[in-house]
Amino acid sequence: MTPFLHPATWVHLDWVLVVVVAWLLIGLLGVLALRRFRFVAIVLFPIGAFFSLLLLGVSLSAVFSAPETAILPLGLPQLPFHLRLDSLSAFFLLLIGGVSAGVSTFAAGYFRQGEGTPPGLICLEYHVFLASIALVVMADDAYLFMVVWETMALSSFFLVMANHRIPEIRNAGYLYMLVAHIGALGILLCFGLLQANTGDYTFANMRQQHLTPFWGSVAFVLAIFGFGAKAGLLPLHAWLPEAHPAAPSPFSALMSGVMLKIALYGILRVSFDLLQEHIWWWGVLLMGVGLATALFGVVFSTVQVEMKRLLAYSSIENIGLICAGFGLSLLFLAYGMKALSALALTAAMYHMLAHAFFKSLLFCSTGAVMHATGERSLGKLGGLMRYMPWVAWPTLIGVLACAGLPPFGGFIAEWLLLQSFLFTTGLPSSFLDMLVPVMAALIALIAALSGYTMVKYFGVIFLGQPREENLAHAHDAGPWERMGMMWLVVGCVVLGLFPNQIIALIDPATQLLAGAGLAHTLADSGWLLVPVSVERASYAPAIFLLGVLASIGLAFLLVRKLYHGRMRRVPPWDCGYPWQTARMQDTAEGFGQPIRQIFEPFFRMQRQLPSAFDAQPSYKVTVEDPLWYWLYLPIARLVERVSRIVGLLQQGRIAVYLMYSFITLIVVLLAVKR
Amino acid sequence: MNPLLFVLGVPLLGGVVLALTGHRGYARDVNVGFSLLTFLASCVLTAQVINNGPQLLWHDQFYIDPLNVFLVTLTAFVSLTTAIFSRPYMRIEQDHGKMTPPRMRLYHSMYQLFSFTMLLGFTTNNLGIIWVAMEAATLTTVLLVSVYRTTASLEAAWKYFILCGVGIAQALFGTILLYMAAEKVLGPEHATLLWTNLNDIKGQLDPTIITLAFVFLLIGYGTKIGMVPLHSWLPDAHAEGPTPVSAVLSGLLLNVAMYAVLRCKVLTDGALESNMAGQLMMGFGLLSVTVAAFFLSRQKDVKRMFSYSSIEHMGMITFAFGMGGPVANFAGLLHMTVHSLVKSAIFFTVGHATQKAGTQVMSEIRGLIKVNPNVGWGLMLSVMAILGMPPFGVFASEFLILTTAMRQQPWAAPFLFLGLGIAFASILVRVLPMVFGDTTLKPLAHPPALIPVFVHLALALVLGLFIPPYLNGWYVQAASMLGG
Amino acid sequence: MSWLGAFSQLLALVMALVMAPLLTGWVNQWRARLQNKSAPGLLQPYRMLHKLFNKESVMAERASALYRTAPYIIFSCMLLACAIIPTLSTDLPLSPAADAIALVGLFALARVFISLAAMDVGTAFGTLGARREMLVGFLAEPALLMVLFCASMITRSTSLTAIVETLAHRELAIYPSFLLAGVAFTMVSLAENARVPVDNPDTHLELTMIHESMILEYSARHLALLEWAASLKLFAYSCAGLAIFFPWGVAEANSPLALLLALPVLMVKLAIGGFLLALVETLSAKMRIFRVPEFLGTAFLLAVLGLLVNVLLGVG
Amino acid sequence: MIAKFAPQLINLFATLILLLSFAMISQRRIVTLINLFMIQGAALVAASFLLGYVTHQPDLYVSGALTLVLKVIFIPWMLHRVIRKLNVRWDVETLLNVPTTMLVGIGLVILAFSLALPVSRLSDALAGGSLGIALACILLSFMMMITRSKAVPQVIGFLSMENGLIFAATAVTSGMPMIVEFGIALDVLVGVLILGVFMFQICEKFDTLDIHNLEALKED
Repeated sequence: MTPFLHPATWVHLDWVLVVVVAWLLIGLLGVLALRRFRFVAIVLFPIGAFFSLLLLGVSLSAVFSAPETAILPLGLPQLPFHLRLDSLSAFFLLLIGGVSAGVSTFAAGYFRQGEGTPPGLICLEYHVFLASIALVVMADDAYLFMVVWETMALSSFFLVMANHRIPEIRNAGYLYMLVAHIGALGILLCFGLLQANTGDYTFANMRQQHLTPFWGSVAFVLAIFGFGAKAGLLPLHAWLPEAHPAAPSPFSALMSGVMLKIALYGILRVSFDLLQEHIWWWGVLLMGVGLATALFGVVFSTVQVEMKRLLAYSSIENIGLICAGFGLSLLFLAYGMKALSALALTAAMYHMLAHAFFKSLLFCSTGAVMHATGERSLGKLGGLMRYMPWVAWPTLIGVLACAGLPPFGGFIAEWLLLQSFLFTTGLPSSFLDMLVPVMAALIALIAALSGYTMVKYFGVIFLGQPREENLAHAHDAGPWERMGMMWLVVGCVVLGLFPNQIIALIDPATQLLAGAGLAHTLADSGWLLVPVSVERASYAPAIFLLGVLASIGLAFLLVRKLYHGRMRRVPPWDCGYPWQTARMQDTAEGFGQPIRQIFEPFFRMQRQLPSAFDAQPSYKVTVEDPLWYWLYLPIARLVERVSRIVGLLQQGRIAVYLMYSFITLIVVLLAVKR
Repeated sequence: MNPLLFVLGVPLLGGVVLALTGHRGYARDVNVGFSLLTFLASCVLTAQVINNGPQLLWHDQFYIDPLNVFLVTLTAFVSLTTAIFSRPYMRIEQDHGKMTPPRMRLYHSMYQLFSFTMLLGFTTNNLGIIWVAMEAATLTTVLLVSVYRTTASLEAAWKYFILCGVGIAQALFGTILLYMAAEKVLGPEHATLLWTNLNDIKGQLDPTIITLAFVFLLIGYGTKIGMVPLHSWLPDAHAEGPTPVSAVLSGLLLNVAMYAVLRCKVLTDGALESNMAGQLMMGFGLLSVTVAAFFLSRQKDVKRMFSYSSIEHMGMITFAFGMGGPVANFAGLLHMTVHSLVKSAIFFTVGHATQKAGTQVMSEIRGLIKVNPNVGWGLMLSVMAILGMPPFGVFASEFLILTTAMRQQPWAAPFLFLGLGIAFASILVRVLPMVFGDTTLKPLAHPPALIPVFVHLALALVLGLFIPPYLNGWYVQAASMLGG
Repeated sequence: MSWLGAFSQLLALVMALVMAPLLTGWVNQWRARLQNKSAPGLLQPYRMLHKLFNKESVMAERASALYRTAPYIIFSCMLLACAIIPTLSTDLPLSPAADAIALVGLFALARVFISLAAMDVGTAFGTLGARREMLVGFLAEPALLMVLFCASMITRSTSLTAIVETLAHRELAIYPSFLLAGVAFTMVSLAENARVPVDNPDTHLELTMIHESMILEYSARHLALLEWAASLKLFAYSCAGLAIFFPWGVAEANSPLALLLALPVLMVKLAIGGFLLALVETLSAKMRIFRVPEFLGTAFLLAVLGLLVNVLLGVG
Repeated sequence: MIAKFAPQLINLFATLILLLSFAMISQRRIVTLINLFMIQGAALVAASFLLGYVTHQPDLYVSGALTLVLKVIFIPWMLHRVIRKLNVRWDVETLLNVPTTMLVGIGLVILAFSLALPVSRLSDALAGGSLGIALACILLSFMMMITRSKAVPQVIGFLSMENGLIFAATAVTSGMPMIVEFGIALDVLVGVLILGVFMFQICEKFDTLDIHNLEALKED
């Protein structure tokens, strides 16, 4: 193992530590320049972005290098901070660096004066957040992991609360923090099991322990509970659609793009790496939960009427898909089918990368839109493509990627996932054999629905006529914002066009977790993405894109050459109906209406229909998450009831208090009497 | 000349002096001065113990070992910071007309005497004297709690007196039984209550008597620890007294009682082959954690709420020591330390907040962060610390306790989970609107003394990230001495 | 890749471009006949395309660049789809670039763009059409995918050419799953190609139209491209169906004679298919828009059932 | 010759103390209550003197003297003064009616004896058997504190509990170490003083010593 920060052996890990320290320093600078807004925005955030790039570079080479470890002289006496940079951590560092580079650049242009928390403080919280997630993926002992994990939660909590004047935001922050902490407790107990009473909390030791199936399963379930709470798996997703809209947009981008992935990292680390023996039903459980979450998320995102909520639910959907991939991979692993397991895992991790980029891109664009218009409700937007093209076109890329359309990253991920589902045969249990195709069908349905959502998102915001007058003078994004979004767009495109190169980055991690990888099959297949063999399946996004572009160009040229390009601009025809207003377009509610009808049982709806005699007839429909009423509120009520009963203990009468002591004495005496 | 003389003498002297001059204007500073001297003396004492190891003093009547020396230092330190804090605080109380000069005199002298009794309880080697010190501590604090002379404070003091008096009486009976057991081993003429001697012969003590004795001692001192269901006095006493008093009550007095129980537990474990003591403590600990959590979820008065949180944390500590074993004992000691630091810090900030708002009702305290960001962030951070958020020290101890419990006592884990979860939810939901949002408060005449708050928080932070080797040395020795 | 491969690829493309309008014309003619109307000529679609290309384009003033590029994108998507479906030969150099899943992806891409374009002008009908199109799509896509999966589970491959090869050249075997899959495929292709009972290709009756209401604002060359793309889509679907369910006669690598033979075979198959389509359209009545999800849901379930039957019988 | 009867005498005193506790439980008038308490103290003193004489331990004389001064002379005098000042003569209703109290008390005695039996069997002190009685006294006075609804009887119950403790200390272990004895005595003294002050304050706030007024602080 390498001595910590020893110049002679200066390795990737040291570079990462440099980045972490740099981020912390930037944060401190931010506090020192508490109210110097320009300085913070134009100087500090870009510097942070630069270090993100550095992190990206380091992790690109770290992916392929052997694991490096270090021990920091901090932490509990028997338990100093252990750090370990293996290919899995490197992959996630890559994700963090790549996304945060774009988002920090965007943030440089985003933050405005006078929004609740002073900018310097936001800068601190933001960079502490980045530093803590970078450390989470490198932590190699339970204590450091929990410390940085909770630091992440804490800093993100304060960032969510940035605009704490608004009560809704306070409630959102509260809910977020609560769920996060409950989850953290679960993780804590999970680690308590894994260390198997050795008192040694290093992951290295945990890998040695062989738990009994029962305790192993308990640990697994605890891990799913704990990390699932952070990732927004059903039924612990409730905080997500509240917290994402509450946070400032760049940070919602980080939360959705990066933080959720970190939670998934936890699942990977515990269930694949730390738990050595796997049991088949773990996989099924994870798959089931994942798909349920995904379906739930996508169905709800189609009916949202608020930009960020829509995106938040779509994040829930993507997380669900990724978890389904994990589950499948775990299932294969439990049966020792390494290659298939690696395929599913690759698909899931690819989806992680893709989602990280396109979702943070979309959140950034909502941020730009909100700044330009001051509106967060879809119902009041529309036609912005004309006024803010610098936001619209990147968003279009993000939307296509999010809808899982070729030739972008989202499609490749779903393609791989479907491949891994499709070639599942010869599982020992016929029941599972039957299960897997159904799951595949579900995934296909979910993917198609997300297309629906994205069309709604883009169409209602950027296309059509402006639904409000003031939208006419919406200003376009500033240079920093443009740069940041462009970076993310590049990410989406690269992910879409060069799958083999990306998978080569994922491969070491799958080697580590599943003991197999796709790299060898890809090595000789050039431009083709060939998971198993050319006869089985293949896909070449680059050629695909070339084909499309070529035929577009050809068609255009031919049309122009053989015919002409004359054109005349007139008011739209619309079946000859001249008196159109912007209000005649579909509203967001209208666009979601068919889904509301088809998936009725999912929702908890209140409709307010106008009667025939209304002076001003009004139609109102609110869609709520039924889990509030089935799970959260009942629990709250239960606690309330119990505490009311407990409260009766304390009725202020001293004789009664004496009685308690007396009875306690008698009872204990009788108990110990032999 | 042993520093212990000063550690005990200075506060005693201070009590006498302030009893005469406590009503004067400069008395506040004198108070701080005496506490400072005590603290310095205790530091010297600590240094000696670090260098020369445990020491028996004055006919073996006093015994300083790793277990109590850092508690002594902690006590001296917190009473110093509290004294600093109470300078402006009590001044404002006087301006508000809640305190009159004679009351100030009572307050100051009792403050010193109180710290004297606590230090005595820690340092003495004689279990009888521990009892006497505990009773004396009760008496002094009763006077401190009732210092406002309001009906509420009077009621709180009365309950405090009666319940703790009765409890302490049980403890005395336990002590007598202990003495009886010792007499059986050593014979009437060499019979002793000196802990060191008892510790030497603990193997031969008669199990039946010791069992009985421990029950009475646990119930007795447990009343002062505030173990559910013996806790009834605690919220009233903490809520109605002056805030500095609440700070020391929560931060220090509970530790003294816990310390006494620990000393007795060591003897009991030595005498019995069964783990009766441990099981009893675990049971009471879990009960305290869970019940206190449910109490927390229905509080309206801020000081009352945090006193319930003290009950909860004491429950955690009791549970940890009940589990025993090096890790759990270490965690328990660490938790004692950080809890007194953080909890007193909380009470400092809460004190300022209540003074600003003129009420202790939480729904009327809003937007501290607007009025005074330091108070706001101080409260926010210290609450996060007490809720077990890293990188503060409370998290370190809770981490160790929970992880150990999960393997050694899995049945207990759900209760801890429940308790911690509910406590988190209920405290946070109350504190957030107090700190954030738009404000209803007005700034104060005298600037609040916030140094103590941030000093405490800094220490708690350090303990979470890096425990100095010598402190760690104490913890390890103390933990091993607690055995289990 | 061999020259013959390149040739057959080119041939497939050209033939698609040429024959797609012809197929449309054929279907329309037969439908007219069956409905006792005077039938248009077989070449009517060509005339229409030519006329439209000649016209001056009339563009809504609010229309953005997206609106103008959409027709080209959709057209080329359909073209690419036709390029990777083995119509005449299974020796297609392009086909490794996109397999069955990518094919569905292509259709989805086209659908998303046409819907966006429809929303761009911001008319009531446009958004209405877009919504309905997506409604149809989100059920039709997975159904189609499942149908293709039925085949690929049997042939252990998702690459279309591989599927067709294996199906065409293994000794005749009856796959019960194909019965379910076939029905599902028919229903899906009816919906996807805007046919009765889901949609009516030649109505402008506002309340019922789906596809038409989206291209309402288009004119001239853009409209021409869209119409052409529509017939390409019909062509692609029919060819895919034929290739999977009746794969005989499709030529394979380096066998020029088979290639020559393949063309007439395909003609015949398409002719029959077109007639059947017209027949179905005539016999069935347009359904209410909210029956459509049930219709397509049924298709989806049938396809999944097909998959399960495959698993049950342990084929592949 | 006393030495010969010493054990019986000690047990006699013990029984007397127990009897007095029962009397206190059943007693309603405050003045009588105080007198009973005084007698109990006297019995305690006598017991400790006797033990001191038999076992030749001067410590016991001292502790006996302390008890005499505190429990027999000072405290009763002070209590009398308090009730004269605050003219509270009657303590009519107890929370639990007397017969029930007696029954419960008997149950407590049985419990105490059964607890103390194994201990006192292996006790070699002169009056090891009186441990049970001491414990019984403690529990009884505990119950008395629970059942009485006015301040003064509660305090008396508290003090008689102390009596039980002292008796245990004297009879069972022939006296605690001197320093502890003094400490205890000091605490009791101060405690009683403070209690006295409180009673005055309570009276001036609520103009009665009824503790039912002290039920404001609670979980509402």
